[in-house]
Amino acid sequence: MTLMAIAFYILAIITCGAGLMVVTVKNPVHAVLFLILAFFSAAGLFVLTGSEFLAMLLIVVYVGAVAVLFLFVVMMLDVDFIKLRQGFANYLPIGGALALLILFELIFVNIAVASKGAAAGNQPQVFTGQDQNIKAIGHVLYTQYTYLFEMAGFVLLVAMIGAIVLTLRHRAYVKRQDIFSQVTRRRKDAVAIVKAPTGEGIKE
Amino acid sequence: MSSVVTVAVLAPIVGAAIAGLFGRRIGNIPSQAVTTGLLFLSCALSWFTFIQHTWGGMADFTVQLLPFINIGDFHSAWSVRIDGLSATMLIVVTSVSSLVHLYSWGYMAEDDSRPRFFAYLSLFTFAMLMLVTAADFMQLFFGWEGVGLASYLLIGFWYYKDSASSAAIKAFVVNRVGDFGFALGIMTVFWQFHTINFHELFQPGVIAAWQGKGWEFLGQNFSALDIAAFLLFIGAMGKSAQFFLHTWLPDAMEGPTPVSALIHAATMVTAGVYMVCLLSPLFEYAPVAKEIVAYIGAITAIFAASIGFTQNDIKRVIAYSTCSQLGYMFFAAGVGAYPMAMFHLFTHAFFKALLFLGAGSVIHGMHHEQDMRKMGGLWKYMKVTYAVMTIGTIAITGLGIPFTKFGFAGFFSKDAILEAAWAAHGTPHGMFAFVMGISAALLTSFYSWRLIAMTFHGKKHWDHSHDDHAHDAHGHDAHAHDDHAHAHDAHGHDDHGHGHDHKPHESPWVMLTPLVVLAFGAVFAGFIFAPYFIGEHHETFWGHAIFLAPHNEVMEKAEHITELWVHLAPLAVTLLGMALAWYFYVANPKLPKAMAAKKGPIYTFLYNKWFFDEIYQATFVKLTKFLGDVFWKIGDIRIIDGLGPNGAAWTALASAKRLVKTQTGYVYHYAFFMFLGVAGLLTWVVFGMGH
Amino acid sequence: MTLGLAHFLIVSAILFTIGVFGIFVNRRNVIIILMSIELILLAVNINFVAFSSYLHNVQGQIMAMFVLTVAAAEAAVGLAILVTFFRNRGDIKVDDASMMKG
Amino acid sequence: MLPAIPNILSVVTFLPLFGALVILVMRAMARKDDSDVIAGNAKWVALWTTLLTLLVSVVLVLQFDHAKPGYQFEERFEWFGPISYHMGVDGISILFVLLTAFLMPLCIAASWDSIKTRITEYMIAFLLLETLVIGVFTSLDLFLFYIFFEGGLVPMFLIIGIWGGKNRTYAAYKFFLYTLLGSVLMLAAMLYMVNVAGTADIPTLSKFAFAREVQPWLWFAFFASFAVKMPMWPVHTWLPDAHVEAPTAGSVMLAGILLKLGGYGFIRFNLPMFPYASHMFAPLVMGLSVVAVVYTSLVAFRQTDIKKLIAYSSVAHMGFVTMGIFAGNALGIQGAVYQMISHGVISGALFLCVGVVYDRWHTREIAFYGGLTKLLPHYAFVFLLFTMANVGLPGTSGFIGEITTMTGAYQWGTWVAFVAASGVIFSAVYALNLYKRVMFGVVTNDELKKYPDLSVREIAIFAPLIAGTLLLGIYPAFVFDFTTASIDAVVAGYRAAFGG
Amino acid sequence: MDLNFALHLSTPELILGIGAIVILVFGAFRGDKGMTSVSALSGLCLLAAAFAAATSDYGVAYNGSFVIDRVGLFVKVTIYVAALFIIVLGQGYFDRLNSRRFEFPILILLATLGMSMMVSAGDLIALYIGLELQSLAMYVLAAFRRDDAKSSEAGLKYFVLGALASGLLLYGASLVYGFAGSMNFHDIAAATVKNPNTGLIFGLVFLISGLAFKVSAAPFHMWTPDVYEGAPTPVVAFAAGAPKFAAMVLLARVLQTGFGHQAFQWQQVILLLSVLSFVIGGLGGLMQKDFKRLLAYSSIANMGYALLAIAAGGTGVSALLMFFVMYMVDTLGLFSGQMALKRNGEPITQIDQLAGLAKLNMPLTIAITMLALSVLGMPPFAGFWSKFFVFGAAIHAGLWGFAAAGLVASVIAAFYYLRILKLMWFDAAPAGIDASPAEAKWITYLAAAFAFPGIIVFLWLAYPLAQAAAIGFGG
Repeated sequence: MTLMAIAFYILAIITCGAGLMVVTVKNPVHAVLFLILAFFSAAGLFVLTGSEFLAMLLIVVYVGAVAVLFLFVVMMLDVDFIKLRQGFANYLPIGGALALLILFELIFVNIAVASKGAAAGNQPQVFTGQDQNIKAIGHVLYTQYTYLFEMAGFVLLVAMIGAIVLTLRHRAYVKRQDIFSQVTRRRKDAVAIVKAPTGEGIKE
Repeated sequence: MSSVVTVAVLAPIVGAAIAGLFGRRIGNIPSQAVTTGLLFLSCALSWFTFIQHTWGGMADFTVQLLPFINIGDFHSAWSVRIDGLSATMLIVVTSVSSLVHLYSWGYMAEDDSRPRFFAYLSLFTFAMLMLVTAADFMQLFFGWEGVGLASYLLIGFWYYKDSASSAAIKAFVVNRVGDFGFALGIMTVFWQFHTINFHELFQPGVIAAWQGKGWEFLGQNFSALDIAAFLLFIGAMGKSAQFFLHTWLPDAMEGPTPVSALIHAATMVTAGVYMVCLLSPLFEYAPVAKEIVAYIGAITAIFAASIGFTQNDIKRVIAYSTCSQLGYMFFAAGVGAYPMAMFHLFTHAFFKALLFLGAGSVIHGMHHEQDMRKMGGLWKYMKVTYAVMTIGTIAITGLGIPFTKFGFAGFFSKDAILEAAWAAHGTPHGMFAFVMGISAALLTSFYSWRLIAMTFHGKKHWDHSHDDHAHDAHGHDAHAHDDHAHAHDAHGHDDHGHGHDHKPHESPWVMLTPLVVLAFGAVFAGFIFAPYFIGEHHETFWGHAIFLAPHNEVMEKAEHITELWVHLAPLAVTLLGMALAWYFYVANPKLPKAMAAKKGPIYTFLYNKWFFDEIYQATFVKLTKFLGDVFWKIGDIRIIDGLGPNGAAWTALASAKRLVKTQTGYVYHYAFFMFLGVAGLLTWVVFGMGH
Repeated sequence: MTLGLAHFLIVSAILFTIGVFGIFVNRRNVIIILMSIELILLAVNINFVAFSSYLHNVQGQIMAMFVLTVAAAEAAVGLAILVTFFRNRGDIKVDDASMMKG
Repeated sequence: MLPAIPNILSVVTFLPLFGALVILVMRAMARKDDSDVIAGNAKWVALWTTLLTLLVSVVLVLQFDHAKPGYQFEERFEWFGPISYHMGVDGISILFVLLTAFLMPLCIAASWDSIKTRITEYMIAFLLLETLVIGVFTSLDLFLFYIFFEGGLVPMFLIIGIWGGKNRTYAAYKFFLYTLLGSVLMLAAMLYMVNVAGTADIPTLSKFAFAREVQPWLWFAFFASFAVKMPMWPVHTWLPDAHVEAPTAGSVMLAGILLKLGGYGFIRFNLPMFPYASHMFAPLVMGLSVVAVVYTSLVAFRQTDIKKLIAYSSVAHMGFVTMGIFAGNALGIQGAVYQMISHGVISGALFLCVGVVYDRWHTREIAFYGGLTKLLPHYAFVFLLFTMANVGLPGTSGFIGEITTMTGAYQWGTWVAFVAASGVIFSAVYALNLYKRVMFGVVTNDELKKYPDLSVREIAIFAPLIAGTLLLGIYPAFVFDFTTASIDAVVAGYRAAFGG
Repeated sequence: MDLNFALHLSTPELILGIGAIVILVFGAFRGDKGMTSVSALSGLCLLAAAFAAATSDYGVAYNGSFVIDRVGLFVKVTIYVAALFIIVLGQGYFDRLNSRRFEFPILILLATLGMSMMVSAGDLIALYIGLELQSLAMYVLAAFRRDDAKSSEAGLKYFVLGALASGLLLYGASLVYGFAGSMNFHDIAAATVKNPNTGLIFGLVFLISGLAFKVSAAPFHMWTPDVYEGAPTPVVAFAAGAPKFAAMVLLARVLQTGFGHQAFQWQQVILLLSVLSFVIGGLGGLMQKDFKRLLAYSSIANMGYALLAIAAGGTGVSALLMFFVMYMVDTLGLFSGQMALKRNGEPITQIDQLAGLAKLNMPLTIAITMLALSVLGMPPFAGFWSKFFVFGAAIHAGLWGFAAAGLVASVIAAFYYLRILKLMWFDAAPAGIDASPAEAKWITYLAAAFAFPGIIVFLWLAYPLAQAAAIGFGG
């Protein structure tokens, strides 16, 4: 148990520290990297609660997709980031005060929830070889949660459409291969046989 | 009989409507003929009624024409009430009115809106007849204000004169002040007796039942009947130009002179006296109110007389004289001698109308000169006028032979009043009234004869004064003459004046005939009617119309006055006054001029009419204007609008301006507000909701 | 000293607060704001997973999964919008995102 | 015997609306370049519609049985939930229907030449207004009433705003927002009442005894709305502004009809539905009423604008109405109804009088005028008559309302009658002063000589008003016959409710 | 679980979802030239879904995530019909801009699907996914004119703040879940009875905040004016009505089904939001010059009123339903009215540009006047009845002070509608206007005709439905 506790503290500190760095470092690239670090360590926390599948998912989805997307955008948008950092300290006091207030209240309530909620006094779930985390999820995901699953698919569809709608541009000067027109091209479309009288050339 | 009186009452309004609405179309003469003709018809029918009532043994009756207001107990109907009082008033009103109509043919001959004038006159007569024949308070009030309207219209007849229209408004407004009390009085009567019908109200025991009971008014407890009578008397004060509310009457002389004769001498101003007499059943049980009536009347009598002998405008002198005579009538009523009051009203109508019309004749003859200082020696030029004016003056001063039945009209009525006052001398108000009455009689005699002396005797003052007469005589303000052509046009007398030679001339017969008729009245009215009004027949004559409570013994006492000097005193002071007038204005005319020039305090005080106008101007008028301005500019604009709609709009806009400043357009600000909201809600939920 | 539910919750609370803090402190850079939101979502996920584990109820993990899915979709859309914004403005300073206000 | 018209109340209410639709259709069908023809047709359609409405309302009045206290000609269709389309008139409301129908043709006629722009819209607005106003008096459902009551704001807002004077926007806003603020509170109260009583039916609610604790609140909410509408002091300041800016016919409607909605509301709602609160708040109302009478009379005295003066005088006269109503006796309430009807005629006529000179010289400054009697003798007569009626001279309708309301109030408290009666003095002061400054004196302004006396059209407009004023003044039984039974019932209910 | 029954119950959603995919494929082949036919097909799809919803059965499916009751169906039919009008408007709008994009109707379909899901959500997961499906589609739609700086700015703001709101909502959901041990509303209700605690209400506050953002209730309203101004008008017309309706009903469902036993606590929160909303909405509009921003503030105020209905509980739901239908018609009418107005080819966006409209286009002026009066709450127009219902509900619940405050605030708001009236009727026209596009014009007329006299029939027909719907709600 102590081992877990030590692991928890290390991971928790890394998570929070990385989180803090995300919002404070100057260079957004670094921020994304800290974000990835935060995700990694959070995944570790998931493992500590016995949710291996979610931990994996977090790394795959977040680190593999989201964070990389962020990185990609940060790189793509050629922004002068140093200038963006100006005025950082101006809002620190009031922002910090509000954040502290929220933190205080959250902790107050979280402790209340933990001590009086439905899970009060429970131990974390332990999954064994037969009864794996992934199995439990898979068991219900396609039965009880079909509807939600399908709908989540629509969310992704919207994201897809949205991304395409907003960013895809058909630029006139870009030459594209149009396989359909290539395949459907017939001889008569391309070739005209003209009888050329001698000495007069071809009239347009 | 009922149709006779109905026709008598309604005939004038028909005339007024015809002349008023169609006067321009049918022309001057037809309009005059219609109104005058109908008025004479009315007059004839009134006399017929009166004769039937007095000698024909006709019973009192009431004709109901149309329902007026009927709400619960508040019953009122358009009706014609005929009894001793109304029959008397009918003849007074119609006689004077028809004579004035006739007189106006001549007096107004050159005015270009004669149909309007005659319509107004007839309208007035109608309203006055409605007043005197009213069977309930509502119709009485209708007539009351109706005559006020006619008075307003007639005073302001020459509307282009600023002074005339101001005087008209003054008359109306001051009367309104009286009506304010009158209306409250009616309400008090209604809520005390639950009726406003005279017949029901005067049923035996109805009023007496309230004797000694209290009535709450404005949070104070008053004797019920006294407060009702007092409030009603305020109305009478206004209409009859009694002390405090008298200021309109002298100004009312801005109207054409026939109007002054009809309205401001013979009829309308006596309505107050009539009302008090009519309400004798109420006043009889309202001792305090009666005292007030007596005091006010007595004060008015002496007060008006005191002013009268310093005035120089011939009409104003007569106006103050009227005021003073009305005072006599009131204190007569106040001491309980209602028949005497009514009798004086009756006789006064004749001689005062006579005096006014005579004055009108003088003014007419003098090309609209009203200042007595610019007259003098006229008797040669206007003999008839002189004669009738003298008769009128004798009548008003009440010359007659004591202990006999010989005397002019005023002799019978005024002496009777003084005797009645003496009869009540056991009470303070009776004594006061008597002393004041005697003193006023002296003054009356003095100023009346002064008028005759200044106008008809002495040196001619009018030869050189003609050029600028128009400015002084009418008191036109400069403004009115800016449009000189117009003033000329409307003011026919100027043309007339310039067209003839500058000498005074006698008036035409249409004007003199009424004078002569009235002169007969002034001579014989007292002699003929005294037995019926105040003499042995008075109880049958008045019947139920005048009520004398069992405790009221004034009438009996007045008949049996033993003190000789009481009978002689009026005559003595009258003769004294006459002599003084003769001395000052005929024998030694420079003396009064010197006195006037000295402007001593008493003279100034009297000449300026006790400064009533000035005081009222400085208090009520100023205050009204001041309050109006304060309420408008500070109350409405600054406070109500400023704090209300405009202030609210300003606040809303100002807070909106601040609000949209938070809408900076920056995402992080928006996020900040969101978190602020969340944090606020959380804090409130966690710590605020009682957890 | 055992590891309880509260521990996880407190980590999550801190992470959430950091996310909140990041939004209005990093007031000029939209990307950082988006990352802050990701931090908030991570905090939420830690909550869900921890609850799920302690409640012995897989629902929380399912939810967390959907949150991940949706967050990915959100990131895609968000970054796409950011790209159009950048194309129109040539910059992503939030300060400039104030054509409309009042 | 007159033929019975089925659903006569709906007919009389919606006939003007139908006329408005006819004008709209005509306009839509016509070609664009025919604007003169359209405008001309619009006038005639409007005039005939209003005359027809008057005719129907006269039929209504003739078929009305005054002996009965209850509602007659009832129509009822359930709409949804607690709300129904319920129409009916009693002896009080029928008079207002008649008054509206009577004034409307005069308004149309008065606008015949003086309105030169957007005539079709103008006519439509007036017809719309007529429907809405008549609807207020015929509806017997709380919300139907509210629809009509509030709806009237819109055409009036447009009338002031489109055809008004210089400062019209301010006036229109003030009018609208002021009255709206009052009405929303009433709406809240209505919602509460429907919630408690389960019905929005006015006759039922009149008999419903609301709890004594809530009555003051409900009463006050209704009071807020009606007091603004009346308008009572100190929420009267919208009225002078609205009047000054409104076109003549707009002022006529405003003073003639719209102000009456408040008094009508007091009688219809406050007294019967919240008798306890009415009794409790009567001192307040009395106080405000007498303040209105004196205060606004004095303010009127100082005005330099003819219309403003008359507007303030309207406020003063409305003071008598509230005074009479809350006196709570038959005399007071009958007088109040009478005063409203009479004021409808008189103030309407006075505003038309102002319109006459405004149409000619386009100014309402008193100082501009003077000596008009000489130049416009017919006008002088008409104006004098209505001035006197305004002053409350017996023989005109103005008197009856004042004396009866004052007498009614006297019983409630002598000081009320005392102060109100003193207001009568002031009314003479300002009214006669106005008349003097406009009509009397010497003509000093040559401008004034430019225009002739009343035209035949104008005389035709004034004739019925003169007849009305005098007829009502001499034979007020015409009104009292109708109101007696209904008001006796109101009074009986009111007195019974608090055992007074 | 009977899958057949579940599928039967979710017919409208199936039609929308499958329809969207099929039409997407069709559109992908046709390209942007095919937008018209895509629009037509999407419209058909919505009609079919509306019909299916109107004739649907009631029940619970998919493990409690999907609840079909009368309220849900009522809302769905309304939303589908609204979406149909938006597609018509959008078709014309993008046609005239010469930037036809076949994705527009499809995104509308998907957003509608998301709203559908929100309306029927029976647990927190469905709530979240539905909300996100709708929101993501709306973000994209807001930024749909990607070459327009304002549009993309609107999209960005909407997105950033929306994502933040989702985060809040999720955090709340996690707390609720952790406290109650379940995501299902009924289970949560059971847990609240067993163990009422601050933690729960704390989570609820987060949850409410997230939803309050979606309905643009103060103080989570700040995105509204900016997004309204920047986003393409048809999108705004959509965003102003349907998603808010869905979110509001969802909020009502969460509160009444899941937290019915803690009504006292959340009522306070909702009331606070309500008062803030109508005050801020009322005041904020006073300073606006842009027509769409003005409507944004108007919508904030109106959401305040709607929240009052939610706070009222009980009959509040039927009031909410009636309120929203009428409110949606009004806003749809006003936005299409704005779209119908152009001067020299440029849209009229500033209120001042409406000056003298009465002289230029009378029918449109009358229609806009009617609609403005309607939102103002002037009887007999629809907007009055919408207020009638919400304030009636509030008073029924004893919140008469709040009702009175709301009514007074509506007077403040009246000021800015009057300004529109004033400009159109009182002022002179500076220049002529272009001919109005047919579809925008007719939708405006239609909305005005609904506002009055259509409302007579509507109330008569719909009130019993709404009443019946409210009876089973939240139990």
